Amino acid sequence: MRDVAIISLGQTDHARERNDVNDVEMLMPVLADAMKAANITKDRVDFVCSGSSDYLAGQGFSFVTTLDAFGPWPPISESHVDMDGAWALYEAWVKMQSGHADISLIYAYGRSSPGDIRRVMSRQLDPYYTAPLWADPVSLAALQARAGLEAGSFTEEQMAEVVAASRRNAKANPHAQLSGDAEAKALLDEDYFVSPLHKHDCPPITDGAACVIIAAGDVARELSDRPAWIRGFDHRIEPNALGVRDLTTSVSTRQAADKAQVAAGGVDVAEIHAPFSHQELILRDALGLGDDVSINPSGGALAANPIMAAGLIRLGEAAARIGRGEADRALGHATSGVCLQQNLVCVLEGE
Amino acid sequence: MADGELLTAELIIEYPFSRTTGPVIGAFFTALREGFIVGIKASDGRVLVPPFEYDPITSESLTEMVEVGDAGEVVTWAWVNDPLEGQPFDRPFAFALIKLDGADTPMLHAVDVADESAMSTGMRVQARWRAEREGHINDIECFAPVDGGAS
Amino acid sequence: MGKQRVAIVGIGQTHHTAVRGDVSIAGLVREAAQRALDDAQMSWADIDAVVIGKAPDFFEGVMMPELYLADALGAVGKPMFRVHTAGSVGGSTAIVAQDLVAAGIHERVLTVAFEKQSESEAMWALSMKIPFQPPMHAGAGGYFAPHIRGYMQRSGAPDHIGILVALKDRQNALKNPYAHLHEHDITFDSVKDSMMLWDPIRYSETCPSSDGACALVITNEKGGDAAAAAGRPPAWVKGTAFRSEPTMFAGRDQVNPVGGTECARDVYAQAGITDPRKQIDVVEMYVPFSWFEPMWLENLLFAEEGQGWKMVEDGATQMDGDLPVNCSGGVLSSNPIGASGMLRFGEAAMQVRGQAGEHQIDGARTALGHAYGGGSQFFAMWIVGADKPES
Amino acid sequence: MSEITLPARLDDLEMVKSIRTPARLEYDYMPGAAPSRFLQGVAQKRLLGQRCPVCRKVYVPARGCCPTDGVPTEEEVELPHVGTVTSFCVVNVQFYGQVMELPYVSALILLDGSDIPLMHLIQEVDAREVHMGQRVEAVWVPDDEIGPTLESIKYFRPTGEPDAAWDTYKDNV
Repeated sequence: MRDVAIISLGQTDHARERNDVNDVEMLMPVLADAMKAANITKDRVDFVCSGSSDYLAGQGFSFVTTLDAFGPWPPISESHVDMDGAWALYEAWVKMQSGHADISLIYAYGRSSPGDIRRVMSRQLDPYYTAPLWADPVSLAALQARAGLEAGSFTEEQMAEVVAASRRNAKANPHAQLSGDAEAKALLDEDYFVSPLHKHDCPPITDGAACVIIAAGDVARELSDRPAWIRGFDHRIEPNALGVRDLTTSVSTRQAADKAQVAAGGVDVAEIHAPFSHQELILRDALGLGDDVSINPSGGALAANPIMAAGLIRLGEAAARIGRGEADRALGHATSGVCLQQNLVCVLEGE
Repeated sequence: MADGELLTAELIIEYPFSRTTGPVIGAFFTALREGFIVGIKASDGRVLVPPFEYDPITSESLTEMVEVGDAGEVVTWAWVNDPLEGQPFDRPFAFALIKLDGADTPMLHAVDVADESAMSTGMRVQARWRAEREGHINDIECFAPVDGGAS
Repeated sequence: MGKQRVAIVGIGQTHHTAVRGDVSIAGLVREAAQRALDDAQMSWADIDAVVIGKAPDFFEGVMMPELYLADALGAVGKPMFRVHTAGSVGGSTAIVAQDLVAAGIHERVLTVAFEKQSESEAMWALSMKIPFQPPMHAGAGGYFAPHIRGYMQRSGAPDHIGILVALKDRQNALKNPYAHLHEHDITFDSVKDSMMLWDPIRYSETCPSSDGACALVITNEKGGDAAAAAGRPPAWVKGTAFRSEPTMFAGRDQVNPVGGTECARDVYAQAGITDPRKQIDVVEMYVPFSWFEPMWLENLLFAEEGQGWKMVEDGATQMDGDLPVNCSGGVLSSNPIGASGMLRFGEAAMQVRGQAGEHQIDGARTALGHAYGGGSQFFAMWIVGADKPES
Repeated sequence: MSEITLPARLDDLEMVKSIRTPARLEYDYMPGAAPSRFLQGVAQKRLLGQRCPVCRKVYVPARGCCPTDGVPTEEEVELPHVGTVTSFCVVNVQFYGQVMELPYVSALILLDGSDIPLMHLIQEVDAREVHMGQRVEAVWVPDDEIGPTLESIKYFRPTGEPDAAWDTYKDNV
């Protein structure tokens, strides 16, 4: 494979609601930050790929006008996925493998504040059997959590520990929405939200955006002191219906991790896209991560969850640890769909 | 403006979507209209309820539909204290995966009990049918505990 | 590593119609996918990855429907990817799928694009009321009519050009069993006398709203060679390109957008084409309103600016002309929006494979598949050929 | 398609072929900083554009971003309420949710001093007489109905001035 590396990350200061800006206004400074960090101007970008969802925006073709944030003139080579930006990064990486581009810019954005996000996300379910019940992602994650708890896969104490660690880690992340010194024990005393989940087991409602720049070979070396080389990259999907899946594990994550060769060399840091606390426990297990791995030093999706960008941010954050010399081998993970239906794993290395 | 006042407005996206079902999903809804439940045999012989058109493992087209019971066992559940608009109840209820008698995979629906303490994994529940049925997942109003409670 | 050669060895599509009342959404996409697999003589297990495309999720009211379609498309346990680039999406999706093979990541990729517009109504989905704006948007026709008027003004094209294109495409559709519209009684006068929906666009110069899907099986050189050896000639990919530009900007040429021409130049260069009109045998072009045929003939460098309508008038784009355009009947005869771009790409491949049946152009060796989307701002194109590319 | 075998109880029944799944979602639409500023101007019967610091083009309504340069447009430019029809469409088609009476004319109107046409209605003239290059002016709703929305302009109507020369608007066709 051609050597391709993540060389920079830009992101918003994630917030509960960003009604002070439209999507273009929200994206412009994020793209500018990422390009500045990579020491490039837009004319050096060969390919642009973005991720967003019309359903979050409440408008068809919402991505069409947000492309203006890049200033696509003269015309550019560009594509868009209705998926988390981590998959946009995958598409750009593929494009670079076939030699079409040396520098790609990937961005993603999402707002959860404009609609009732649980009702909006219920439109993701199969349209015949479950969407008409308006089953929502929190309720379905709660079904998953109970299945795991009752199977003995994890405990409520471990779930609270995940939340406490996220809040603690997020104190060092200036972009995080939720951070602080939460005691797991105190968290367990809080009321249930959708039992067996507490509110803190669920992701915050976030408006935000992110941008990642990747570059190939010597171009990456020119632009970055320590590029985070993509050494393994894969994604897999499971059946849609919850009833035919084992909710207590993540088969597709395991498959992607195998293909991305996570085990061959271990990792120092893992940024895991787990919107719900118990999902981090399921994913750690599926990724085969031991206790010595630093998990979600950014705070993860529990600290800020701009839907459609949260996975891309995990890859960017994992790369940033390598860039800063804090890790030599890092893992970025992204998920999509209800109860971890689809998962992506990216292994990054410094040299 | 000088004070930089930001505007917001309500945006409503509403449509009476009409979905054609094809024969498998159509058979399931036909059965619901008649007050019973059908599933479909997967490639490995398991009975999938609700019935899927394609095998979740091999992706082969599935064709053999079979009747299953309208009572079964709660496999896992979530207690919804504060229901959202459109959900089966506007008072607290449980969403549950329910494995019906004769089925090998569970289906999602609501369970109606007075409070969370009445819910437990493994409890037996039975479909509560609506009087007026049209061939829709809501023809089953919900599931309710079978008299005598746990299996 | 170098770029790998890529071949199309399986093509499938549904019968397109206003309401496919006999199938679910999954049943619709499955039908096209199964036909593509059958054409490729492959089974679900042979496929390494699935790439799916469609236009806005609001059409069917399902957010990210690929998640629900994973089972139907045999994607379980495999990579599945969803593309959305507005109207060009069917073309973009095919390009993303071919990139996976060109990059050597997968050997056999299934790509599918669809729209089941009958679950809602395209005019509704394309004209949602936006706060703070007067409610005057009237779907794609209302958006593109001013561009067409601009073309007529700039080129001096006579009014009947649009009618000729509509008549040609609808008559071609009579040779395509999958086409949505089969208007046996269509005449020049019936098009001319049809209602002016969005003046200057008449009803019969407008695409229908269709349920439909298209699928392609894309393989590497080994797969292409194997198909050829088995007597099923593949279509070889000779070039692919995307271009995008902003929807609106000061001085933007919306009639002859720069992005379209740059995309064409890029794809021609990859395929070694220096004289497109001479070297390309047949074109499947995205023409949702008849006037876009002369506009794109110019944009794609088949004609000088302002001269495209003369090719239409001279019959050059008829099936017996020197540059047949939309022998399948095109978007004007079938428009499952998300699939329409892939149908153009697939029909181009069918021509060079010699499998287009009654609408086959004899001896077609090189074909262009073209798609556009948004406000004439997103372009996706590929050139396919009967001969294996040299590099 | 494969033949489905059904349990006996489904024999001879009229099969369900479609279901209704109505959906309604409510969103807070947030136009953002620059559009809010523009719309607040409209509420005062002012048309405020923004100039790009790089290409110097004037955009109205401003979205806060120059689409070709990808930078914020911040310099405010007040524009007159007259302009030129660069192109138009006569709409004659019904669809779900539509409220306009047919036929109506929607047009791209290049306000004097602006570099981009905005879309609005043309009225007080027979649809057959609307043409490219026509000079038009905004007709506002009564003062007590004016608010921060482009609907505060009821429509544009011909001014009666001679048509604009092709060269003055050809770059916007």
